[in-house]
Amino acid sequence: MSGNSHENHHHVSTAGQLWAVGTALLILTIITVVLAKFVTIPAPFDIITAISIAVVKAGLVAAFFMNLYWDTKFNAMLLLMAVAFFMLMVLITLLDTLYRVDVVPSF
Amino acid sequence: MANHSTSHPTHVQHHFVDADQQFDSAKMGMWVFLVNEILFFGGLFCAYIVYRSWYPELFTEAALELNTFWGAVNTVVLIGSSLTVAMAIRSVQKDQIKGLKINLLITIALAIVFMVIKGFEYSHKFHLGIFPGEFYTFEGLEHAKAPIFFSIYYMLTGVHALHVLIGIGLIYWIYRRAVRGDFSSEYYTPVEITGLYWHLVDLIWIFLFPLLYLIE
Amino acid sequence: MGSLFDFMLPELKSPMTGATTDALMGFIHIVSFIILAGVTIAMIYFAIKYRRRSEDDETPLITHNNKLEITWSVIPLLLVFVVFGWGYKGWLNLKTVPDNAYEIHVSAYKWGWTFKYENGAQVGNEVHVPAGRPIKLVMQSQDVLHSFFVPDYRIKQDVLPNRYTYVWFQADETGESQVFCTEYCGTSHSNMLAKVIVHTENDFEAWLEEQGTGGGGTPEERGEQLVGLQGCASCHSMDGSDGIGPTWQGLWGKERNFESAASVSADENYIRESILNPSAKIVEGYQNQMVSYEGRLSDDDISDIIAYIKTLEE
Amino acid sequence: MATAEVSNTKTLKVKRFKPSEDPKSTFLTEEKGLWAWLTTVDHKKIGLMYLGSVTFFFLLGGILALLLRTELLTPAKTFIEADTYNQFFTLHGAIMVFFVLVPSIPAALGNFVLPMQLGAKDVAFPRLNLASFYIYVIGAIFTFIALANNGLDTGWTFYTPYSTDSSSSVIWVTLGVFILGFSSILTGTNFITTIHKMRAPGITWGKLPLNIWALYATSIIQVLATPVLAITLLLLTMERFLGIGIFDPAMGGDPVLFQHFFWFYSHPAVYIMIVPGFGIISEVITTFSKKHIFGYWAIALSSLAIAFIGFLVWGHHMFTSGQSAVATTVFSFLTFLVGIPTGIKILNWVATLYKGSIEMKTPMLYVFIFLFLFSIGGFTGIMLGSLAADIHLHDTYYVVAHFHYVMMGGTLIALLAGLHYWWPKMTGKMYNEFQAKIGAALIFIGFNMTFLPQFIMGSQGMPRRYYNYIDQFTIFHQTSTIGSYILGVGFLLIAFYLLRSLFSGEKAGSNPWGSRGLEWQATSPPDLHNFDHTPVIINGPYDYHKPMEEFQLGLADVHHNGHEPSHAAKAAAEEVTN
Repeated sequence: MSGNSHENHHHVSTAGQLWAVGTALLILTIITVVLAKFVTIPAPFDIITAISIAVVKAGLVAAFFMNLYWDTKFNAMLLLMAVAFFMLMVLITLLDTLYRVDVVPSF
Repeated sequence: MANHSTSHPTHVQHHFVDADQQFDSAKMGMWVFLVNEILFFGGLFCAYIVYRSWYPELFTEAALELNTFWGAVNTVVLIGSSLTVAMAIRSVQKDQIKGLKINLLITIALAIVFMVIKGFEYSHKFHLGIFPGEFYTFEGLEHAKAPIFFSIYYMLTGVHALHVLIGIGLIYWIYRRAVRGDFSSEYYTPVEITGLYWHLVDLIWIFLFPLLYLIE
Repeated sequence: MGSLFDFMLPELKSPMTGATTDALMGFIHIVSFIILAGVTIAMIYFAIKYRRRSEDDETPLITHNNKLEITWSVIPLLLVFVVFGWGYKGWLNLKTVPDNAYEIHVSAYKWGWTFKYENGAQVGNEVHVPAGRPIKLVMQSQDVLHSFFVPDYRIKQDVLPNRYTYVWFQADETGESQVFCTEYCGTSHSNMLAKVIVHTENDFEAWLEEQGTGGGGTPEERGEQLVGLQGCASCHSMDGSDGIGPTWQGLWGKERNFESAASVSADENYIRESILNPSAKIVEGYQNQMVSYEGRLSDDDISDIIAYIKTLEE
Repeated sequence: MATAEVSNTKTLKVKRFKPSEDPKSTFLTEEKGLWAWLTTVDHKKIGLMYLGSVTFFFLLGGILALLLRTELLTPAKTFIEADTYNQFFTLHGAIMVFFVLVPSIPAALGNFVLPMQLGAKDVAFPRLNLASFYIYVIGAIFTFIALANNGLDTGWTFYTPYSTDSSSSVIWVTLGVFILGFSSILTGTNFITTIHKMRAPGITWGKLPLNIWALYATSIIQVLATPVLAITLLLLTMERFLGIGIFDPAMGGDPVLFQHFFWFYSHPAVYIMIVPGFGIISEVITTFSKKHIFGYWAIALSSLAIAFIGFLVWGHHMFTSGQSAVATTVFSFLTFLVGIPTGIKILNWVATLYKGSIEMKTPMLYVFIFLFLFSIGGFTGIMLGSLAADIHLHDTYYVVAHFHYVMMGGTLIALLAGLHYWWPKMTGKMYNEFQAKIGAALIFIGFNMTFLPQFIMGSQGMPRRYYNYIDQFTIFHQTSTIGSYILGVGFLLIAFYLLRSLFSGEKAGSNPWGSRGLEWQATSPPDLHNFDHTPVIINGPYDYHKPMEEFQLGLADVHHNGHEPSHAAKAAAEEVTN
């Protein structure tokens, strides 16, 4: 088994691929800084843009630097599971913290 | 079980069938560990999100005290180090041990640059009296909850910096083993999983940067 | 069956808040009991009927039965939906304070309760309420978390230091009910008790009137009253016995030794400091436990308490 | 006997390996000596070291429990001070949760059994396994430092702001538990990888023993939840060091947020404790009924369902805490959903008994006790999940009784079932069956006498964590205390006959219960590398209708190694009967 499956397990990225990803990350960083500092985006969308760019960057790192794109899908699933459970934690906690109505004393 | 090691390369532990099984197991184990790391930071991010949703104006004001330029430089530095780690793995996969060593050294150097910049940022804040929690003495911010913002800032960046330090140690260890000639295209599991760890450190920073430095 | 489960609950004295709870608890107890009995009997019956007769016993191959499994998944699911809806309804009722509720402010501290009325009257560790009228308690803690629990009314609510929480009830009959603190709060957690005392509407008005006028009396009498109200007595004894804090008997004028400060004799300034900034000087052999009474006692109040302490001779 | 063939497979040459009844060398006879034990990477030895440590902590926590119960004999002070009492119940809780229940089944029994049930030589990362044990020891040392130095009086829940103000050694214990968390994480990581990568040829996901499914679900929870505990405790430590103010209202923080963080771990942790117990029950009940499990997939997948839903319900510990009404409603609703897979399991187990060949040996007796006690725990859980009832019952003895029925009546009884079940495998010795049954009876009687009265006084309003109580509860407290003494005697008896069996116990055969489980095809005690061959699996672990020979197959040609787990799903076996 080791002969054939060797190729599947050990993907070797070309230097060009890696440099391309690195450059893309650099450009995205510049874009996000420029958007934040020099362009005024109305309230909720500034965070949304910044986070979306961060997600794209994270996706690039995970897929190509961390090799998930060529790796077994189970490892990618593990990453997604971690993110999903983090979201669950945040969303459910927000169900409390966003909807508290304090009783204001009348005297 | 006397003959259990026949036909086993020396780097394969006795309870594995072959090198592939060992490599896959190690990598999967590392991914499971990264799941841990994500949720570990997840707790801090959760605190961040809750407090930001409570006091959005605090975050806008307080983020002005953080230096976007140096934050951006650090982002670039970490991305660069991620790239060199990826290059290091590529080198060892192609049996280019010299390339492996050089890439590891550049990674360590970039990580140190990151820490130095971080150190300047911290010392500048300490100078202003921006200490975490109850030691906070800075008077430039009106908001009553300002110390909490900086507590979250210090916890997030502090725990991240701790991970960078551990990463420097790990990569140095990999470098020493590379010098000793432990690695080849047949066996480079430690390089691969240390690389995964380092990329995660980078991943976390990719989110920390816009969340802390880029609030307008 | 019903009476067995009634035995488990204290007599219900606030049907408007507790009736649903009691009915729901009865329902869950009965259904649970029936299912538990079924499962237990089935287990024991199988164990006897199908006991091993020889080592070569053959057993049939039964791997699963979809119909059966779906049945016993769906029926409990429906049952728990009923329980959820029922519990939700009762809880909504507990959260929805009637508009005409009479408001009383509650302040919890280690380890006691202070109840403040709208006319300024304050009582410690007893809350007097009129019968037949919804009462809303608006609660805040001075220090750590506490929880206000009246088993007779089936109500409970945590009391937090950084915001107000509330709870309501309506006692229909005159009488007394026990209040417990149910959020662990330290050494005397289990002594952090209070009583709800239910009066008729007229008696309550009269009582409130009397409290509102401040009671009058001499400074010593007012001091003694304050000591009861503010919960001082839950830690400091007046008769020389040991408590969480040092006794007040013979305190006046005595030399005090501290964990980390020079000794002083107990005069007005020392006592005042001990009330407003308790951690400044800790008497030898005691823990730093007390919370500051800053803002809870006026200067006059403190003078009255000092006057009272002067009367406590050995 | 026919050749087993599945399409699309490669055929493995196998032959029968009958386990020796009189093994020459076992893991106990090889690598002897204290140093060899302390540095071993053998999962069986590590499992036994865990078992020893867990037993030690159980003894410690148990003594604390008896002292607490003794103090509660009278309404006022009986023999200890209030502060001592507070420290005792805190330590009882912290020790029992973090040092006993969490590691008990996975790290002790699981470590021993899991690789054997997979036909592997060891877990995937043996050195990490040993590291996890020493991390556990370091965590314990921190806790002992706290004990020697002011103790801890916050309750095991460390609620802020009490824990940020308390003068006791909160930092030592939180750091201790923080460290302990890594032990749990490493065990979970190890198990997940082992289950995925180290299965012997033929063990498909559908042929995994249910114990493995349970440990798998447990490991997932450990990996996902424990890091949040770690960060929570780190924040609490920082709260005390630096006053960071995130949880401390005095600094503008929010104490209810702490409770969210804490229960995000600590509720799933309840399932870390109980789910591996479910695994043991499935193993024992089939062995002693000599019958295929009823609803294999229902039981296997309900473990995963419990693990998942268990993450969504933490707020049911906070119905009275002042969390928002929306959150309370959602949490209550989700809480009921977690009851369903649990109920399915119980009914499936009972159905397994139907038309079985039931032998009431001690492990089976514990299974029956488990089913009864755990059902009570489950039903009272439904009671506590319903909003109106929980408002009345929260933080009373009703809750105390409920979680003891689940944690002790569930986890600990399952642990006892597993311990008695695998004892012959672990030690090669049989315990005295009669004494064991007396022990089980004492446990059952003592347990119910201790905790049934607590349901009654709880619903009458007796709050938990009370040093003094009002007179009307005296009779319940006294009954409960006497019950706890009986329980104590029961545990002493168990310790006595188990230890005695080590020296004078009858020699156990390789498969004294006639189980079809793979771990029983090793010798008792097993070889240092578990099996002398590579096992090949063609039947499910509960196929009692198939002859024993079919469960004793191994690779014929590759004598030493040669598991091929990535091809395991495709393995079929050609049988060479002897």
